[in-house]
Amino acid sequence: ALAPVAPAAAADKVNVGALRFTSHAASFVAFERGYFADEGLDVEFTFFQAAQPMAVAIASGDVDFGITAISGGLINLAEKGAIKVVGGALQEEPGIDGQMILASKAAYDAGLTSPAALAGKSFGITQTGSSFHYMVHKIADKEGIPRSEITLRPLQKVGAVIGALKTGQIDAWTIVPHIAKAIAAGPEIEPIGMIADYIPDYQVTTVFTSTANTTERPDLVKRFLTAFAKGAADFNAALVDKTVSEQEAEDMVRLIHKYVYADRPFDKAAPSIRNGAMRINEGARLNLASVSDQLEWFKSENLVPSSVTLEMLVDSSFVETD
Amino acid sequence: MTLSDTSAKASARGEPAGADASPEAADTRLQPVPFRGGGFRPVRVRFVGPLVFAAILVLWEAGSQSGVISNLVLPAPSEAFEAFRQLVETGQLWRHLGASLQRLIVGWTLGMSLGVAVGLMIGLFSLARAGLMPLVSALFPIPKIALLPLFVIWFGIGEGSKVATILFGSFFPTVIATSGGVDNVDRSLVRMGQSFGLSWWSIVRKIILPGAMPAILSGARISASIAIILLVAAEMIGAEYGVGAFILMAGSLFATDQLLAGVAILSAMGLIVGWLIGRAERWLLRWRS
Amino acid sequence: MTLSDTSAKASARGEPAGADASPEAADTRLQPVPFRGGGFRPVRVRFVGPLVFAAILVLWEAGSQSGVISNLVLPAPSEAFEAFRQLVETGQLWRHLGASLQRLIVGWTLGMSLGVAVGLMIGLFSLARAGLMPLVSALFPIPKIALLPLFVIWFGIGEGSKVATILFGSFFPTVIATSGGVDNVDRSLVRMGQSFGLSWWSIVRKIILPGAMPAILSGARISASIAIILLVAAEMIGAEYGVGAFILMAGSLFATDQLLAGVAILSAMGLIVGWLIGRAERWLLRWRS
Amino acid sequence: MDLLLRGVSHTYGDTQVLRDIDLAVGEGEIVCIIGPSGCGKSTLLRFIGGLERPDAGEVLLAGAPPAGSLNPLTYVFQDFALLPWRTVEGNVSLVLEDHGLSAAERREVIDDVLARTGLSDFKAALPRQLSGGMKQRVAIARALSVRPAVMLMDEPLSALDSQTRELLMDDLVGLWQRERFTACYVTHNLAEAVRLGHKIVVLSRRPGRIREIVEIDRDLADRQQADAKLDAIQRDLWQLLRDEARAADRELADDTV
Amino acid sequence: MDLLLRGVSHTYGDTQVLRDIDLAVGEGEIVCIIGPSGCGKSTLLRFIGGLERPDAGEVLLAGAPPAGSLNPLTYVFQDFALLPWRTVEGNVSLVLEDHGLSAAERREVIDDVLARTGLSDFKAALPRQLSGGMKQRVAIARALSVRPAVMLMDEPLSALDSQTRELLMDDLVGLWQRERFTACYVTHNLAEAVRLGHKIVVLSRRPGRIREIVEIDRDLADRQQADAKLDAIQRDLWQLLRDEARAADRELADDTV
Ligand SMILES: Nc1ncnc2c1ncn2[C@@H]1O[C@H](COP(=O)(O)OP(=O)(O)OP(=O)(O)O)[C@@H](O)[C@H]1O
Ligand SMILES: Nc1ncnc2c1ncn2[C@@H]1O[C@H](COP(=O)(O)OP(=O)(O)OP(=O)(O)O)[C@@H](O)[C@H]1O
Ligand SMILES: [Mg+2]
Ligand SMILES: [Mg+2]
Repeated sequence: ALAPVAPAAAADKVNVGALRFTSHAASFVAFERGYFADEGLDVEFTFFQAAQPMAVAIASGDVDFGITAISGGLINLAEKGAIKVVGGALQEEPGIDGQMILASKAAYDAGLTSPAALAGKSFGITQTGSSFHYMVHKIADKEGIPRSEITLRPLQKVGAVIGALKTGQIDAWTIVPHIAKAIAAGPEIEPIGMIADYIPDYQVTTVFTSTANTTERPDLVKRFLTAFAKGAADFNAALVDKTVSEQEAEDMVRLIHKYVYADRPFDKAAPSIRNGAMRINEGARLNLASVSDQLEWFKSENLVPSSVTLEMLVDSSFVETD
Repeated sequence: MTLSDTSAKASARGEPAGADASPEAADTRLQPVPFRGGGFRPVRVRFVGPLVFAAILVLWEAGSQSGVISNLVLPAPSEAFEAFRQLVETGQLWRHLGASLQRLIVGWTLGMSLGVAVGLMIGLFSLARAGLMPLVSALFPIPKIALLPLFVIWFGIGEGSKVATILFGSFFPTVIATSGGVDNVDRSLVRMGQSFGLSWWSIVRKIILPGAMPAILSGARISASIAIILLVAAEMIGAEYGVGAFILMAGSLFATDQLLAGVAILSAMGLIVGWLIGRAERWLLRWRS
Repeated sequence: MTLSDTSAKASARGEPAGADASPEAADTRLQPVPFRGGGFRPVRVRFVGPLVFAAILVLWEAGSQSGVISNLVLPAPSEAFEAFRQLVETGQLWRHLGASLQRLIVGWTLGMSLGVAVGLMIGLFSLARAGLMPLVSALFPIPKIALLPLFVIWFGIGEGSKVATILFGSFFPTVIATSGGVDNVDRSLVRMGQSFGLSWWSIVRKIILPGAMPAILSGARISASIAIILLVAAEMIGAEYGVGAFILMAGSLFATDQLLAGVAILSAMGLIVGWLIGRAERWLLRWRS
Repeated sequence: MDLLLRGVSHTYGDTQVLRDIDLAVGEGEIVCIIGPSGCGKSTLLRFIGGLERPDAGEVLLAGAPPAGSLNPLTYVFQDFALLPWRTVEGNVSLVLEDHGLSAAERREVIDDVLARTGLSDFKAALPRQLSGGMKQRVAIARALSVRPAVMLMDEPLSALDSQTRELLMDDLVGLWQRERFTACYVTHNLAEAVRLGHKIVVLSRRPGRIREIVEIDRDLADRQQADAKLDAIQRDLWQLLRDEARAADRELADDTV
Repeated sequence: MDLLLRGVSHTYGDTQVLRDIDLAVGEGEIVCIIGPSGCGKSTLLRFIGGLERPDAGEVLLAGAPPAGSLNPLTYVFQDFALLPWRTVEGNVSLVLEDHGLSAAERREVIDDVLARTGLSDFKAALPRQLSGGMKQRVAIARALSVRPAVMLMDEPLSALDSQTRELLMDDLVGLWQRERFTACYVTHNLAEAVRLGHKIVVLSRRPGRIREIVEIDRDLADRQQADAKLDAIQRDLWQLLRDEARAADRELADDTV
């Protein structure tokens, strides 16, 4: 959209779906720093309020690329042949602040001081088949608690879960670090563990696109991922590995602030942005093992048809996988 | 074009009628009086409703089968029916329905009763109107889903918040419909009641309320539909069972066949409620021509 | 002419009227006729509406300040106002408002127009009633949020799906209110129109429509509020700006101050629309006593 | 235009309202219909006007309406049937609007009929601001404005004081002399009937049958003065009705015992 | 109960309707009010009944209502004011329900008044199924059922045929002889006025003022037969009203030129 004079060949128009979260920062960086333009991509963002409509918009061809957690909806859309995961984005990594497990003060005082005590407790999730649902079951599996002994409370919205947790109507929840740190600072909520301890190398979010794009315009996908990876690298360096100067980090935060928490003053928004920084995979590499584990879990819970295969979900020809 | 300048025509006719005055003789020119009345009074036409539904379903199924309607856009009715059948077979249907119906009935009944009461107050008292009507205008447009986080805190994640959601949803339209109906009651009937020394309460019960009944029943149609709509919003909050929860789950999994089956259940509820209110209208408003 | 002759006559009639029948003498016992009329006709009371709002805000603020209302449960109005001020200062308010108002006006106008048209058809034609009314009963209760995924596919993620959401939301209540209003029009007036050879269309425009106007305006109040509510649902889909999008964002971050500021904007919209419809009612229904 | 009723009968629910009505109304003839309350006079008028259809029998019409007539068969309704949302002027205007008259022509007609019914001052009043008699006059003005060929008048002067009634009757007679309209005129006032009717149809109590048809030869213009013959007719009618009412009364009394 | 009106005046918007009405109605007296259409008779009745308040002047009441009266000041409305959603029986029942009568007592009263107005067969009919005259009789029946001490009747017999009217007038006279109620009786029928009134109040055209009050000494029971004196009074009233109407007509004509 920026190119004042069209380059030799007109740039490919690409519509990228995004949520105004720090986890989408790689795209913003790639856009602001011209990496997309370098790849001959004329990127336009479409912002969504939730991940699910974004997935549908990609299936319907309104949007070309999106980034979201692997959810039941995503897999079902893939099963219908509409979309494909083509790369990785956010990943849990030991040593970097990842998603935290939280307990309400009341439950904490009553003994829920570690995830091992989750049996018989209630756990907040947004929706059935969301990543929260997956995480709590993985915790249960690891702690040897039968999955059915943790009561799941679908509350649709992150905000609603926070409210329920603060007032002690649910006992526990997991959430990304910047939100977790912010609310755990208050008196109503206590942190009791880290997801990284239960799901190592958890591939939290992935880059996905329509199946049509992978088959008809593989080159476009490739170029997008290249630019995206450059943006991710800059982001990781500035806010995750902190290998750059403080000034550069500050610049990065300012860049992201254009998209995230834009309606708050910068000094209020900056800590949230910094807290929210989790590693975005180098080169958009995809942890297939984690994806496969998630897929198996969805099948085991009958949330997706058992006929779905990893090949239906992932097109691994674009990035490195492990 | 005044009425007085017709003398020309009058004199042209001159003699009154002559042989024409004997209608028997002029039988050949006799025509029945053109019928101008009738109409403007819908009669019940049977079978059209079901036929329309059947036609839509058949077209839709045909479209899906032939691929005109992509499966991504809209699953075939047969798929939705299959999903519904599974729901019946696993016995889940009754759990979902039971949970939802209970919330619906409690919430809607409370919302309607409060709504009619407040609507009457607004219609009857100047002070209530001045104080409450702006409040209704201001509170009605607040989206229940936006307030979910606060509802969770205020009413908890049990049945309270669910019933409250439906209650609020059916309360406001009922208030508006009722107060509008009260405003529309013929005041000369009220004066009659007063002239016979009827008590205030008698006037309200026997003159105002029946006079506003058409509007209240219209409002009930609207508020019942809204209550059903709000099942989904209500069951967003920590509901394990319920048609709304089922739809939400299907939506989040993008299981469109289940989604459609759930939506069809809501539609069926709407049809039944609509039919019941139609019966109530025919009974309560049988005094209308 | 005094009543003294009455007493004479009364006694002549053989009734012991005595001094009582002479009111001049019995002036002490004269009382004004008890006034039984009046009432049942709300008058406008100024300042009460604003006062109620002011009182609520003051109480709420006081409750928040004193800690009676925990900040968790409900942020203080001052906090919400602070959030609102920021919205104004950053200039975001106008972008949000502009985007939402446009969707609202287009969607609601279309929904109302179509709704009145279909409502008239249902009220006037038996076939339309038999075919469409069950369809309305069945489609109205379908929650727009449940269909969002399908809306995305049908109408895209641009303005289409947003306007469509609002359109559908305001269409159905309007249909029900209008058809109810048409049913309630005095049929003897219609017969009068027919007896004067008025065309069908004239009867509809000049007798049915004004007669149904009170119900249509009630319906407009309801549908406008629903349209505002649906801003949030509509702006779930790929909306960057808009009051609904702002609220969703605030809700998902549990930023209750912003949430409340956004909700207050919706309330203000509702107040303005309610006020406008009130004016329209006073103008269009000035023929009512 | 001539009217011919042949064997008109009608039943509402269980109550037979009219039985075997045969009646011919010649062009330019005013037929007054009298009969006890609830005997079916208004119902009969609705059949003649084509607003309802009788269960049995037929209502026939002969002759073409005169050129200037906007609405050949025109009603004055017993309950006035004014639109509450239109002013006096608007209520009259309503029936003129479908006929392609210019606004000026309409205004002229309206002014004329309102002046004739003494309502010029109340042009802009709404029905709820009118007295009963004024509403009735609006209904008459509205009917006059469309220059009817056949007037169907259902107790058109019942709510008026005797003087206003007198004036309007004179007006009607004058109009008839100019335009020779046909009319069916339902009334409870025998003086009105003998003043206006060429024929007076006496209906029996419900179910309404024709008891008698009294013809009055005298020209309408000559009926102004006190007239022994008319008085005699009026007395005869009175007697006829009284007998009818007595019978009804007896029957009722029997019923309720 | 006595009624006393002192200097009652009223203005609706720009039109003055009543001016300086002073009137005394003694206990057990029937006052007939006549006057041109729109002169303010119904308005005056509303003031007397306490349904509206005049701009100026006062309406006073003396004496206690008799023990048996359920609603001392009772109306018969010009436009009937029946509840469309109640049957004939229900409409009468409505005004009895607030008085703690047993269902059987109520039924008895209802049966009585419906029989007296010849409506026993139509107990279960809804207002829309009634003829104009029948509606008016329901309104009368309803008023009778509460045993009023003061009856305010606004053209109560206008929609009735002469025979039914005769019967109901006889009934009213009979009732008056038994119960000696006070009444204000608005009518356009001079025969009715001289038949029923102890006093006849003639109002001028709008703004209504009292033109004349004619007293008739003859006992109500003795007015059955043709009576030269009553006829003379009726003719005088007629003349009075005609002059009034002429003046009004002239004024109107001036207005509209
Ligand atoms: N609510 C009102 N608002 C304005 N004007 C009114 C209202 N009610 C009555 N009027 C006017 O007051 C005058 C008297 O009306 P009222 O009904 O008392 O007449 P009336 O003597 O009963 O006439 P009629 O014999 O025709 O019934 C009329 O000119 C009428 O237009
Ligand atoms: N819509 C209806 N449904 C049922 N019965 C009706 C209906 N209309 C009229 N009737 C009955 O038909 C009979 C005749 O009614 P109609 O109005 O023709 O009487 P009418 O001769 O005009 O009496 P009035 O002089 O009192 O106006 C009445 O008994 C009435 O109850
Ligand atoms: Mg009649
Ligand atoms: Mg009057």
